[in-house]
Amino acid sequence: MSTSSARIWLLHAAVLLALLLAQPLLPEYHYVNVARILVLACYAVGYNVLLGYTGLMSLGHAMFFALGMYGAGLPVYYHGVGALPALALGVAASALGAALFGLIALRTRGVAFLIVTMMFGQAFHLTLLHFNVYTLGDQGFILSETIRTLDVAGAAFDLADSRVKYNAALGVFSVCLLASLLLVRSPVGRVLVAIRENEDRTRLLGYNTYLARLLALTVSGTIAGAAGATYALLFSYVGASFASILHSIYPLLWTLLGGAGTTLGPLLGTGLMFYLEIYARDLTTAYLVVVGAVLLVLVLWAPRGILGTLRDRKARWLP
Amino acid sequence: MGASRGGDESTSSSSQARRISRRGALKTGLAGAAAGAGLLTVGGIPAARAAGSDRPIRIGFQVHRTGIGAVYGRWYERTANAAAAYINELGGIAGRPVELVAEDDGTDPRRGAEVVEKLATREQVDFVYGTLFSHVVIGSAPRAGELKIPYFVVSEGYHVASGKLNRYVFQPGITDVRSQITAVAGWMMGNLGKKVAMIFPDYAFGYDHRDFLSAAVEAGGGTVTARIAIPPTETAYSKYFPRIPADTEVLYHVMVGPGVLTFVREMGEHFGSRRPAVFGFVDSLEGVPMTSPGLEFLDGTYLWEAMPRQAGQYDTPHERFYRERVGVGPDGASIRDPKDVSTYSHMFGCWETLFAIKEAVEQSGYRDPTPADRKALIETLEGFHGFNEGRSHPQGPKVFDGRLHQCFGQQFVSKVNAGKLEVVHRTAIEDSRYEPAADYTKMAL
Amino acid sequence: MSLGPHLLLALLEGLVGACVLALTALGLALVFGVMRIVNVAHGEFFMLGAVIAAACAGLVGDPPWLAFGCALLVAPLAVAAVATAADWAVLRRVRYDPESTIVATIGLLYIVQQSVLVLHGPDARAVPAPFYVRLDLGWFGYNGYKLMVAGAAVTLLLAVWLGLGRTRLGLYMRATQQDREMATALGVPVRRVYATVFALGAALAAVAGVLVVPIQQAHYLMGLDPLLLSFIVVIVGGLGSLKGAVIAAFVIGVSDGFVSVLFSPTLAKILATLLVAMVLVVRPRGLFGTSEA
Amino acid sequence: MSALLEVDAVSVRFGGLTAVDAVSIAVPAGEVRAIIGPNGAGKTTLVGAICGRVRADSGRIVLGGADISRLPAHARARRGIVYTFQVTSIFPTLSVRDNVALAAQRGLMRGVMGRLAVDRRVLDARVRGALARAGLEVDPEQPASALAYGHQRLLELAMGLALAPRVLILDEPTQGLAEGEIAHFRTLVRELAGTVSVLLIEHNVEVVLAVADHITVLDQGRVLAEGTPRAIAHDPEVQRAYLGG
Repeated sequence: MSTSSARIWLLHAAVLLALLLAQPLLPEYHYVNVARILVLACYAVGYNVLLGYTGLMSLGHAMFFALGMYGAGLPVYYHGVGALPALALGVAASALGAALFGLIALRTRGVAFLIVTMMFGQAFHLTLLHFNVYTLGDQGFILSETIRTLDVAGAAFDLADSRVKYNAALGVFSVCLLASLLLVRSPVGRVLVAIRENEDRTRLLGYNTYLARLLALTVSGTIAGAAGATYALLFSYVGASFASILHSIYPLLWTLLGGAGTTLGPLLGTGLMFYLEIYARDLTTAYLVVVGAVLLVLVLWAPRGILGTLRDRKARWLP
Repeated sequence: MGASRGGDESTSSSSQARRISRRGALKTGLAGAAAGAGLLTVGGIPAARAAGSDRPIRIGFQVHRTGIGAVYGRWYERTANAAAAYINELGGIAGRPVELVAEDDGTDPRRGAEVVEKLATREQVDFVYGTLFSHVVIGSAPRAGELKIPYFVVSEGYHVASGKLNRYVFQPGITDVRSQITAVAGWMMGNLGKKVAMIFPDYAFGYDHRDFLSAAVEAGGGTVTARIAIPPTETAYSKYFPRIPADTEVLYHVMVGPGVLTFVREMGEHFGSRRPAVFGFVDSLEGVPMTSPGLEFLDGTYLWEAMPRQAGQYDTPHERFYRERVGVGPDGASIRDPKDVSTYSHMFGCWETLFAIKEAVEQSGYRDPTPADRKALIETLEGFHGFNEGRSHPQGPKVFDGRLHQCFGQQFVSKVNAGKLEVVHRTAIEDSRYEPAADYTKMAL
Repeated sequence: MSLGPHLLLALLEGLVGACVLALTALGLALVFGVMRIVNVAHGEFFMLGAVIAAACAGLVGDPPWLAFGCALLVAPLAVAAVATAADWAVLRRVRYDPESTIVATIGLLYIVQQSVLVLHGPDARAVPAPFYVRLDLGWFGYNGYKLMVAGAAVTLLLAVWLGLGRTRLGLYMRATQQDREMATALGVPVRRVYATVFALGAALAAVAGVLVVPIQQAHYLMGLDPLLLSFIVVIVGGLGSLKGAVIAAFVIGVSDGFVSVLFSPTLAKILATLLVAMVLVVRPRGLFGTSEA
Repeated sequence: MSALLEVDAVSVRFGGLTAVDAVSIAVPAGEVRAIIGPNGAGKTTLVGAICGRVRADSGRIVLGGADISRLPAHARARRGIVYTFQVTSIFPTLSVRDNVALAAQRGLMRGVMGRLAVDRRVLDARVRGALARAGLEVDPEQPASALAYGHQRLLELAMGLALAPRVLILDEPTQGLAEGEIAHFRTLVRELAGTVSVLLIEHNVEVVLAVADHITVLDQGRVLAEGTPRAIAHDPEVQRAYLGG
């Protein structure tokens, strides 16, 4: 293992360890906030696999988040499935959805891909509303009356407990982050980056770029779905607003802010934006202006985001 | 429901703690901080814990300042502030001043839950209150239950009474959609006709109307001639009107969101004078001036109102007092800006809910956000049977069903006459009752 | 209502809907056609037009036609100014890179939308039409102003079409559209053409907003749906083809009129959205788009 | 003689223009075949059709006896047809090492695990080998965009070599190279000859005459002449059409 490789794994281990050990230091409010951030950061990590490493911008990722959310939530709501099987079902639903969607949508690229994702996302949102009888539509539904514990290896943890939320969120986040790290540092990951840089050239190196992009989209959608399923289980709510276009724009914002194409960027971006919005809300009613302003600042002065800029200037070894 | 007709402050009738608490509250109100000691005996709270606890009662206020609910949210906020100011004039809650801690939820369920989190854990409020839109209520309720913080919603959704939420969620200040429909359906069929066509938004709120009205119509021997669901993104409505069969006697409509005016106007354009009787929910026109261009078509149609927008239509001293305190003029618009029309039919819920909280706190002897105090508060509130009409409950008397955590009240049917809403019928509370489907009191705390 | 009038209404609504659609999408189609960028803030420019019309109605009051006239004058100028500022401050600096532009215009969307929330408030405001006639067609009535909107849409479409064909700016635009580098070489002031086209697209959106607001109402969140619909029109019509966009608007508008009347409208909207996405998948240049050589 | 690569009556049309008109050539294994012709003769289009960048409208392309006409570009690359670009087409933001590794790992990725991890030592050895053969002596960790133009061309060549080609298509490889680099390149091509078939598009006549075993002359999309360097150099028709005679 080369030194830079060791340094990379150490850095990620350190970040995860810090999150694990920080628990006693976090006041209750921030404790649960960080748990929320970790779940939403998973969503951004998934988004980043597609945007940051494969160069495909999507405006329909809320569809995958919602697939995971409903894939986990509906079986709990209707059949009382346990938390872990529900998580697995949610992940499976989003993986299947992303793969099927990719088969169709990846025939396009660039701006056309972006619009196709947006259209499918919108159609999916409307579908959730329309089949209200089953999905409970815009009102959504609550899981805490059906499922109260997380059963792992015979032990039952109370899902209402902040510590369970935090550690479960951290667990899912660790898996997603390390999976994304493993992927982007693998030979396949290198191919994805090559596609981002120059797809035509990559094809002539003997790579089936369609399949590679399909893989990236599937992994990306699956991680987003894992985030959705985890959100449903930990925060007990499933609703169609998570499939709206605004919810597709968020991971784009988080990823760009933290640094697209850096493994830790999504976490940084999600956390910063989460707190930025909270504090902006204390200052102005129109706190979404902050979202707009951050997007403009990023595009104009920091297109590579925080960690991307740091990597360019100081630490080229950052993955 | 108690028989007393309180002038300034009404009280609920059931609790034994009532007299003590009132005396305590008055005393504190008169004597200020020094009288804090007078409360020490209330509800058997140990004296040691109460030391220095003249801190304000902090009530977290989850409000739709942005997003699709913002029109309601603005008036909810004004009403809540007016109610809090009045409560403080009266000496506060159990002698302690009330402080509202408002936070925008963006009319978004995800943010709603985060706001509950912030209010409960960072702001350390005693209760959370105020939400209207049902998806925000449903998104926020689980977290409130987990944090074991009493959560008072002002939503008119049926979700509280349906038993879907948890024991910490109450709706003591506004009636739910199901009871509203149940109450007015009888009048509608008796006076306008029994062949009813319905137009409603194609999402959950509309489905409540579709299901409960259909049931009520069929129970009353009528028929539903058409159920027309309008997509949430629609901006033009004329094309839907041909679906209304010619033999329809009553057209029942309910819409929410910014498209409602267009809807009503196009309905008028389409039918002209050859229209069936029209009965709608005022939700379609909350915050909208009745003098808006195109609304003249509504002349002669009927609307459900929970609280009559037009002054003098439900002429009680309490209503007049309330109207003045929230700053609403005779036509339902803000006194300061006649174009700024209130959400009069819903926002009284914020006022009444705060008073319900006041009464529950005072009668339960609640002091601090501890499990024991919260338990006492919840059990006390569940023991309430209703609220008397008065300044604290200006919309009218309420029956409270502790099993459902839901109140029931009178409803109004108004006729549009030259741009004014004139009340033609007032329902009795009994008209709005339905078979309860839940019992929260059996749930664990 | 019997079938005949039923179909008449569907046709009428469909045609008017199509005109409104074409009007709304016109600016987006122009901007995409010439500049090859997707302006996500297009819907907000439309909303700004409508809100300015509401503000004019509030300030001028009666008679409605005067307020309407003011709005028709003020809204396009004001919105074009906003667009020019955005072009100067942002788009030019990211060199009209397609993806940066999308991110930037999403940012612009929020800034415009939230500013309107602060300045105008959250209410939906009705704006009186400059004139009001209810046409009684026997079986049902119809708003005469809607027909005027349709007429105005056709007029504007013709004006833009003529402008593209007959004026020097139009020539510049067509040259830029076909080959930006060649146009630069031939002395076309490409940068100025871009700024002008972006402002013009915004102004057209604003005019659409003013014209449409009397049959809808001004609200700060009203921009999203027209944006999505405009996307649909521009895509199906063919990216960059004005003629295609007009045809698409009519096909979509008229079919929506019929489909909504005959089937479940929400389901119809879902299927239409998916269909449009499939058009883009199968023919990435849209139905009438010309391929780039 | 059984050729490794057979191009059989391949035509490519762009709209009304026929860029390649029923061209047939056969390249034996290990031969260096130069393709020359004036600008617009269809050289790049022809090799584009061979490697799959351009779709042939008719004709067949056969590699080692197997018809590959219908295969997509990446599948042809996997079978050993490797194209190096006329206009340098490297991955500018990736390091020199990663550029070459992208090519070198291709043959190592077998199965799911092979796609997630390859033997690092084998990969490193291949990368170093390709860089050395191409004669690119620079810090492999620097971004490719930092290389001088000539070095970028050598990187392109190293990527081609790292793919272990059976047919290596070199499109204007010496353009922009310095004298010393051209000399190295000539040596390299002669080293490759015998094991790899090389299709060389080149304007530098000196290089062509020095390294090619066989030359095919294209003009207006057709084969004008074919033969040994000596024969071609003396072909009067070629001189008239191409060498400016």
